[in-house]
This record gives sequence, C-alpha cells and structure tokens, in this order.
Amino acid sequence: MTIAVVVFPGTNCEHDVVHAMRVLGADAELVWHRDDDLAGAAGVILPGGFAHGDYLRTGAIARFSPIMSEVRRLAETGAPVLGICNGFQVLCEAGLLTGALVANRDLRFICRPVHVRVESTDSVLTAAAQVGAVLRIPLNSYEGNYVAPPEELAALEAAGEVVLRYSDTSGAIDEAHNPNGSTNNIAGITNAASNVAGLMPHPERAVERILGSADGRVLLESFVASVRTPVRT
Amino acid sequence: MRVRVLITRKEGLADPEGVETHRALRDLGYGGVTEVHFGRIINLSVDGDDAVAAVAQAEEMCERLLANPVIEDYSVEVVE
Amino acid sequence: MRVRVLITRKEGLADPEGVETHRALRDLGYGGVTEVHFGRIINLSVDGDDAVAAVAQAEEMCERLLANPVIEDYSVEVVE
Amino acid sequence: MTEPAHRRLGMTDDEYDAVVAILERPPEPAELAMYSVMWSEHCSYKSSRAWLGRFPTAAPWVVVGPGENAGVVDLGDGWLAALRIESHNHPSFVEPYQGAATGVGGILRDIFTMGTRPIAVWDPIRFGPLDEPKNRYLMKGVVAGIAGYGNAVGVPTLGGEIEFADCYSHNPLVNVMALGLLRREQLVLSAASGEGNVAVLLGAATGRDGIGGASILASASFDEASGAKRPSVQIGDPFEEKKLIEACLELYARGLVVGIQDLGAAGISCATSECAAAGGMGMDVDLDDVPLREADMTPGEILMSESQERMLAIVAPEDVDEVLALADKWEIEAAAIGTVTHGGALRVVHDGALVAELPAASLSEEAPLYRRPSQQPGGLEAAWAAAPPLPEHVDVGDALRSLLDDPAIGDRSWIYEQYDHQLFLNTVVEPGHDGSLLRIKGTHKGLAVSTDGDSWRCRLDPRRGGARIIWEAALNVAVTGARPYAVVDNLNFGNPEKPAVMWQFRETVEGMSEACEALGIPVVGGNVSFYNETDGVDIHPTPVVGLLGFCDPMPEQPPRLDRAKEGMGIWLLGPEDRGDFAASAYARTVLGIATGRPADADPDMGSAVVHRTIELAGWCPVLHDVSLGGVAVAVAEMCISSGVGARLEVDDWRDLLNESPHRVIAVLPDRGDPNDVVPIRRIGTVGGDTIDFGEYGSIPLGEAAAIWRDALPRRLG
Ligand SMILES: Nc1ncnc2c1ncn2[C@@H]1O[C@H](COP(=O)(O)OP(=O)(O)O)[C@@H](O)[C@H]1O
Ligand SMILES: [Mg+2]
Repeated sequence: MTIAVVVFPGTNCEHDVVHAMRVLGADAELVWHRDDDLAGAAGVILPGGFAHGDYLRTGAIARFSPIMSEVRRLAETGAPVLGICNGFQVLCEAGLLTGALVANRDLRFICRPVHVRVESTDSVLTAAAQVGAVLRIPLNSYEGNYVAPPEELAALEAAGEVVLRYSDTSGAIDEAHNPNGSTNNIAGITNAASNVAGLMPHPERAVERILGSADGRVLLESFVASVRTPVRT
Repeated sequence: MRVRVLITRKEGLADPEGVETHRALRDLGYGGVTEVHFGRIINLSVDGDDAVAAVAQAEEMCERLLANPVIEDYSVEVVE
Repeated sequence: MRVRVLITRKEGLADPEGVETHRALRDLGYGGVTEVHFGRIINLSVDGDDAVAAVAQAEEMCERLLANPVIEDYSVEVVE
Repeated sequence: MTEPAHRRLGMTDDEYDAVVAILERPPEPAELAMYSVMWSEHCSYKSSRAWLGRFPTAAPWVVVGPGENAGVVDLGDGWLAALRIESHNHPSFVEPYQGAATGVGGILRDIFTMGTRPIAVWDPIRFGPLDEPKNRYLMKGVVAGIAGYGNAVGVPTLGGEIEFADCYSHNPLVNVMALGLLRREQLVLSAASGEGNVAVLLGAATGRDGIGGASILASASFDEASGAKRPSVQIGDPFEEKKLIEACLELYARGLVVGIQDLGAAGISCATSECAAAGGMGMDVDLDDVPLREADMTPGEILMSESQERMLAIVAPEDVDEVLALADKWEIEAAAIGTVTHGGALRVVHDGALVAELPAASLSEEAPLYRRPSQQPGGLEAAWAAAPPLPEHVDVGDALRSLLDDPAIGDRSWIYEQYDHQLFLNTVVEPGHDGSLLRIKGTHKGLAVSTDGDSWRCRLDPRRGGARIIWEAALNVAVTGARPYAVVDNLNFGNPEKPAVMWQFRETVEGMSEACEALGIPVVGGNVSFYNETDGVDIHPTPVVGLLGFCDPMPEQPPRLDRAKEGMGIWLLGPEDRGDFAASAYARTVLGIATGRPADADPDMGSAVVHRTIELAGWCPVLHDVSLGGVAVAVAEMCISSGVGARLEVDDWRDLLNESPHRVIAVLPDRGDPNDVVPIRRIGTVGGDTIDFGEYGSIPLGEAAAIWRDALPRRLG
C-alpha cells in the first residue's frame, strides 16, 4: 500500500479520497485512527469530515488518536502528508502546520466551488502546478477561516509557505473573493520542510469533469508523484 | 467539586461570533455595547475536594486538550 | 464597564459535546472527572457605570438574542 | 376531580375501553403509556389509514412498498434504491435548529435500517412571510439545523423546496426525504424472527427527550395548552448517528443482524412491538438493561422516550458478543435488553417487576381506525368563480421585477450552499436546477429526485393541486433524462376532526393517485402529519411529494440551466394553454389575488410531454420545466444561470406569465425538435444582455440577476 487515508470517528470524505486516488491510478487504503501502524504507507492523507463531531474544537480530539504519533513520525522522515479540510484542521491542532481554522466570517456553512491561485510550487500539494494558476475547487466547511498569531503569520508568509489563496477567476486576490474571512485569503499552506500540506477546499471533489471541474487533479497528482518519489530529509 | 473553565479567543485574533453578535445587538438598538467577545465554558465535576489540586489539574487539561494555546486564552475558577 | 454572560444548556437535555469531551479526558487519563458540561460565555463591554442597569440590559439581551430560552439557562455577572 | 390518566395522555374514553377489552383488565401505567403513544395519530395513522389504501403501490420494480421503514425499488443489475419522507413540523416550531436536525436524523435511520448507507437528503420546508422576525428566526434555525446535522453526519443534502404563507407562521412545515442505494443482497427488514434471538439496543443513552412527543406534539393542535405539555426538546447528535451508521453497516456486512428497527416516535415501545409483531413473535424486555442518561426514570418514561440516535437490532444469541465488540470499536453503547419469544406477548420488566404484558401486535394492528366525516369547505365555489381579473396589457419586465424578488422564486443558493451537496462524488446535477441528478458509480445508471408541493393550488382545489404536484415533479426529473419511477409523499394537513380538513385530505389522495396511475408510478411510502393547526386555524392542505426518477443510461451531458449560448433557439414544449392564473405567482405577487380554480392536469398530454422531454434530454443543452412565474420566470432563470439574455416573441403577455401545466422550455442549437408528437413552438432566441419581451417590455440581464440573487439574502442577511 502506498497512501494511507486516516479514518477518525466522524470522518466522512475517506471513500471520496480513495475514489479520487483510484481515478488517478494511485492505490490508497483506509487506516482506522486507533491503529498505531501505518503499515508501510509512503504517504498519508487526513480526509475531510467531522472527526469526533468537531466537538470541543475542530481537530482537537483527533490529534490524540494513536495513529497521529505515527503520522507525526512519518512526517518527520520527510514523507508526504496532506490534510484536506477537517484533515487540515487536525494537522494545525497537532502542530504539524501553523495556525488554526475558526468559524467562517458569515457564520454559515459554505458549500460551493471557489477559485484558488497557486502561490508556490514548493510543496507536495502544488509541485506539479504552475505559480499563478487559478483552480476551481469546491469548498465545504463551516470552520475554514484561517487565523494565526501575527508573528507566526509573518514567518509563514516570509517563508513562502502559503501555497493557495482564494482569488477571482483571473487570479486577483481581494476581500470580495475571500469566501470565509481567511487571513490574507489563505486557502492552503505547507510546512518548512514542504512535505506536510493542508488546504480547506476539496481537490478530491474536482477530479472528474462530469462532477463540474477537474482542476483538483493537478494538486492530487502532485501529492501522488511525491509519494512515488519521496524526498527524505 | 465543580470547576469552571473559561476559554476565550486571544486578543486581536478573529472572533466572527463576537463580531456578528455585536452587529445583531446594534441592530436591536443596543448602541451602548462597545465590545462583544465569544468564548466557551466547560463545567467540570471532579473527585476530591482539594481546590488547589483541582485547579492545577484543570489548567493542565486546558494546556493539553481543552484550549488551543495558539489562539485561545483560558482561566479556571472553582465554583464550589 | 464589562459584563459577562454565562449560557449553559438546561438540566436534563443531552449535551453531546460534553459527552465526547468527557470521553477524551478519560482517554487522557483524567479518570477523576465525573461530569463535563458545555456552555458559552459572551463578554460585553457597555457604556456607563451603572452596574444594575448594565445587568438588567444584558439580561434583556439574553432573552431577546443571546440565549435560547427553550434549551438554555443564562446568568449575568459584572466583571468590573 | 382530576382528569383520568388516559385523557391526559391524549387518549379518548372509547380508546381506553378498547385497551381494557384487549387486556381484559385495566392497563398498568406503563401499558397505558405505550398504548397512548402507539395509538396516537402520528404512530397509528388512525385518521388516514382508511384512505391511504387508495394510492397505487404496485409496479414490477417495487421490492418493498408502504409498511416498512422505507420503500425499495429495483434499478436492475442487482441495484436497489430505498426512499422515505418524514415530517418534523411541531418540534421545528418549538426549537427550529434541533427540531430540523433531529428530523434529518430520524429519516436517515429509516434508510440505514434497510441495510444501507443513506446517500442523499432533500428538505421541503415552509414558513410564514419573512417580514416577520419570528419567521426569519425559524427559517434560519431550520436551515442551520439541517446543515448542522446533515453535513456532520456525512450525508449530502441535494435539494428541497420552499413556500411561504401566513398559515405557516405558527406552524412551519419541515419535511425531510432521504435516499439510499444498495445491492439486493444488502436488504434488511425489521421482522424479529427466531425464538431466543436477542434484542440489542444500540446508540445513545436514553433520557427524558421528547417524552410523549409523538402523541402530544404531533397529534394535537398547537395552541397555548400544548405549550405546557411540551416534551423536553430533543438534542440532535450527528456524531453519534454517524458512528451508529458505520456500526450498523459493519453489522450488516458481517451478517450479524436478523432484523432491525430504528427508534423514533414512541421509542422502545414502538421498536420492540413492531419488531415482534412483524415477525409474528413476542418479546421479553428488561428495562433495567437500558443505558439511561438520567437516573430515576419511570418505566413509562423509558418506554416512551424519544432520545435520538438509537437502533434496536435482533441478533442470534451466539452473535451477541461480536455485536457488542463491534459497537465498542465504533465507540457507541450497546446493551442486550430483550429476547424474542413465542406467543406474541410483549412483556416488560423494570426493577425485577413485570410492568407491562400485552399482545405486541395490539399496539399497531389493533390501533383504532377512524373514517372521519368529510365535507367540502363552504365558499370554495365562490373562490373558484372569482378568477383573477387580468389587465389588457402587462409590462412583463416590471412583473419580473416583483416575481424574481419573491423568496419562493428567487435564488435558493442561500439555503443549499449551507448544505454539503457533493459528498460521495455522485452529484452530476446539483441543487439549483429542476431535479437533482446522481450517478451510480461503476454503472451508466442515474437517479434524479425532485420534491414538490403547491399549497396555494391545493388550497383552492386539493384534488387538482395534488395531481399537479405529481406532474410537476415528473417533469422536474424528466428534464434530467430520468423517467418517473416511484413516489413518496408527505401529507401535511390541519385538524382531521374537521370535516373540511378530512375532505381536503381525501381529495388530495385522490388527485395524487390519479396522476400516479396516469404515469404508471407506485407510491412506495410516505408520512401523514395532521393537526397542523394553531388556535383553530388550519394550514393550507400541503401534500409534498418526493419523486424518484431513474435513467439507464444517464445522458452523457445532462441538460443544465447554464448551457444556453448566444443564437440558440428557445422553444416551448407542451400545450398552448394560456388561461391558468388561479393561485399563480403573478396573480398572488403582482395582483395580490389568490382565488380562481386551477386548471386540471391532462393525463394524456402530461405523459406525452414527460416522455418527449426525456428523449430531448439526450441532446438538448437546456431543458427547464415551466412552473412558478410561467415562461417569463423559467426563461429568466436560464438566462441568469447562463449569463446571456434572450429575446422572446409571443402574441399575448399571458403566454409569458400563466402557469398551465405540462410545459417545458427547451433550448435547441439547431432547427428545433424533429419530432412533432407533442406540440412544440419556437418562442425566441438566446442572446444579448437583456431579457426582452418585445411589446411586453424588457429587463436588463444584470438587473434581473441582482434582484433574483438578493431575494433571500436581503431578507435573511
Ligand atoms: N401518506 C402515506 N403514503 C404512503 N405510505 C404511507 C403514508 N404515510 C405512512 N405511510 C407508510 O406507513 C408506514 C409507517 O409510517 P411511519 O409510522 O411514519 O413509519 P416510521 O415508524 O418508520 O416513522 C411507513 O412505511 C410509511 O411509508
Ligand atoms: Mg422508522
């Protein structure tokens, strides 16, 4: 098995991620959060959903699941780790990514396609994309509003670790095209080693034209490629 | 004994619930309200009657789980 | 002056968030915790320094907007 | 002297005597509690059962008809679809968020009780006018509750339907429909066969939630008195339900379940007695084994509790340990609370003492059956005679300015963008179109669903109105290329003890049945909600249908509203009628008149249009059925979605605003429809940046779009 898709109680996008991986010709397998063994996976995806009901705080309880110490260990070896939506929130809570995600500006759940601009290709999520490319990918979250303490935010920006920002169709970035109030329109980020990435939109929902958009492919293909040719650090 | 944990968003970080509620209060005519901040209450009942120990333990729970130190402040009060 | 509104779910009503957090605390080894109940805190800054009036107004806000009287109880405290 | 216990529980003296006759002795308190809930209107359908038999329920593809938790139809190649609709009206008025949330939870359990994962939900909802703050509060709460529960439990909400009328101000309607997809071998039923099998209660602990909710909230009118009677509000826990779904699916997959029943109205009483009766068996139940959330609950309370997120599984004794272990894996509670017995008796023990012993079947099968008097409401002929007076000439551009701002016509994305409508990667045509279309992965099959109601027409003529909502739903799925396949219905009515309401009910069932027969589609399930009455005022008769459409193969490029392009021809498929203005959006919104008699459906024409529409869906870029607001609104919706204007040429403004049935807007790239079995005529051309009605005025596309998009946000913020 190459890619482990972690299932917490309350996770609900696990089957969609596995389906998308199959569409891209990669094999992925589900791993239960109580397992403490990633069974030789070369990469990990934390899919979307509502781990532990999002109770207490989104991602807060999931980070203590036995599997998370394995995820952390794998991340430290430089293996690709991706968090989508709730998975992004879990990675932030676990300290594998900077910042946190809070309630959307308008206090309403948002399910609709949004446009994001690729800001950097230095991540397992964007390696195969073009800087400046604009992708149309569904957003599906209530807590997608990215925040970070000023110093950490400055460091994140300075290090070029913001990989995706909400934009208009032409790539212009402004408040009018910030769906949820995210600081600096941040939609996706990576870590310093650029092997751990998280984003709020759902690329797995945009790999087949018949479902409206295939723009998510380039992101997931980046991830799959980096799983096949791991950059150990 | 009962302990009350209060968790609030750090100063300066987005508090959409607070902002939205402030707006709603103004719409209802409460112009005198100058600030609205949201937070979470977690009431805990714990064994034993050593208040100091109970508070210390609750603070540890906050550090580990109940609060997110990156974006939240917390305080612990003994209720009775 | 600053007033704080404490809102908690009425006795007897289910509190799923409290239940799951209780489970998580137990998993972390806090076996001494016997109950966990969730609530919300809303910190208000209001003009003027008439504590009685401020509390009365906050209670009115609770009735009209801040609390859901069908499933929640609230209390108002003057902070300073 | 105080009222006898049975009356306080909403039971009549005659019903009480019937219980005594069955038991051959006065009932114990717990027994009385069980009969009072199980014989309530909500659980027993005592006022409606006699008439529901009118519905056509047979078709070669029906696998499970009305009577089980959900209807099931055959899609070929071993695929089945399960569907069901339920109402949660009164609880949603008491507490909109939790009422709607728990409504979603309930309908999902009806589906996964059948052996499979629910794959989609729809939410037909109704409120009073939004200029009332209370109605805004109710609508925001209901939508947030459906979103909060549906999104978190991991089932997408693929659409719904909404209406506004004063009669819903104190009695909003919240109906929820759910759909499941399964392989034939997955199908599970509720019957508890096999003496010695064990009844295992799965899921949430039992508290005092909604004690008497079914009998008291849903089976009595909603006046001040019921305020006092309010059961404690049920709090939905989507996380618990999510774990329960996963646990049940694994139980099924491992073949550990003999029969299963969800706990809804009447909680343990209903589930244990229905399981036992369905299998012709009895059951011994020990309430001391029920995990309680609150200590000191009485046997009656435990039996009647409507705590959410619970299921009752019947399992073989040797499998109990595996079942409990599996529940533990999914972090849900599980407890063996009963044993299946011979002889049909339901025996309930509490604190070691026998608190109830009764024939299990008597709770459902011997429930009272009422043929209540029915009589046409006075004044209806007068209303029919008062057709809306129509002006000679109308500026349709101006009419659109009002119509597009009607919250029942304007952009609904404020609602459905709060719902996850993409999970499971099946959504080919998303909410915002006529019917939603789902693919079945790994096949060429597709499923389309539309939920429809039309309380304004039903109020004037329940039979014609009832028929027309079926015809409208049929066209809504036909435009996706799917053929009408099966129906579930939710009949929301006032107080059945009033002859006028009973008349509305019977007329509605008749009209719906006639339409279903003409289309050759079965009714496979539904729900009746009576006593939607506040302080003596009944709601409009409000039947709501959920119509399932099926296509195999699914069109490669199904029609969409956003596929119209400059230069394409706009055609109108269907009859030439132009006279139907009774209760039309134009008459109500612009003229402020809601009288007259709605046109009747034309079964032959209707079927022909449906079938022709399905064929056109194979190659037309845009197909849009004409409903609220007539051709003008239908074309405007297409133009706004496609971002291009249109020029229409008609010789009478009434062609643009009337709402006669069986009509579809078709955009055809070439010379139109080669086939002429069904009348079709060209009415205009796509293009430009205005919607132009020639001598009947025009409106700039941008202005139309702005009005339409803002209709809900400007009211709800
Ligand atoms: N209006 C209706 N039309 C057809 N079938 C109905 C109608 N109302 C109820 N039924 C059927 O009666 C059965 C019992 O209904 P109900 O008590 O609501 O089920 P549940 O106990 O699962 O809530 C269901 O199978 C339902 O499909
Ligand atoms: Mg059921």
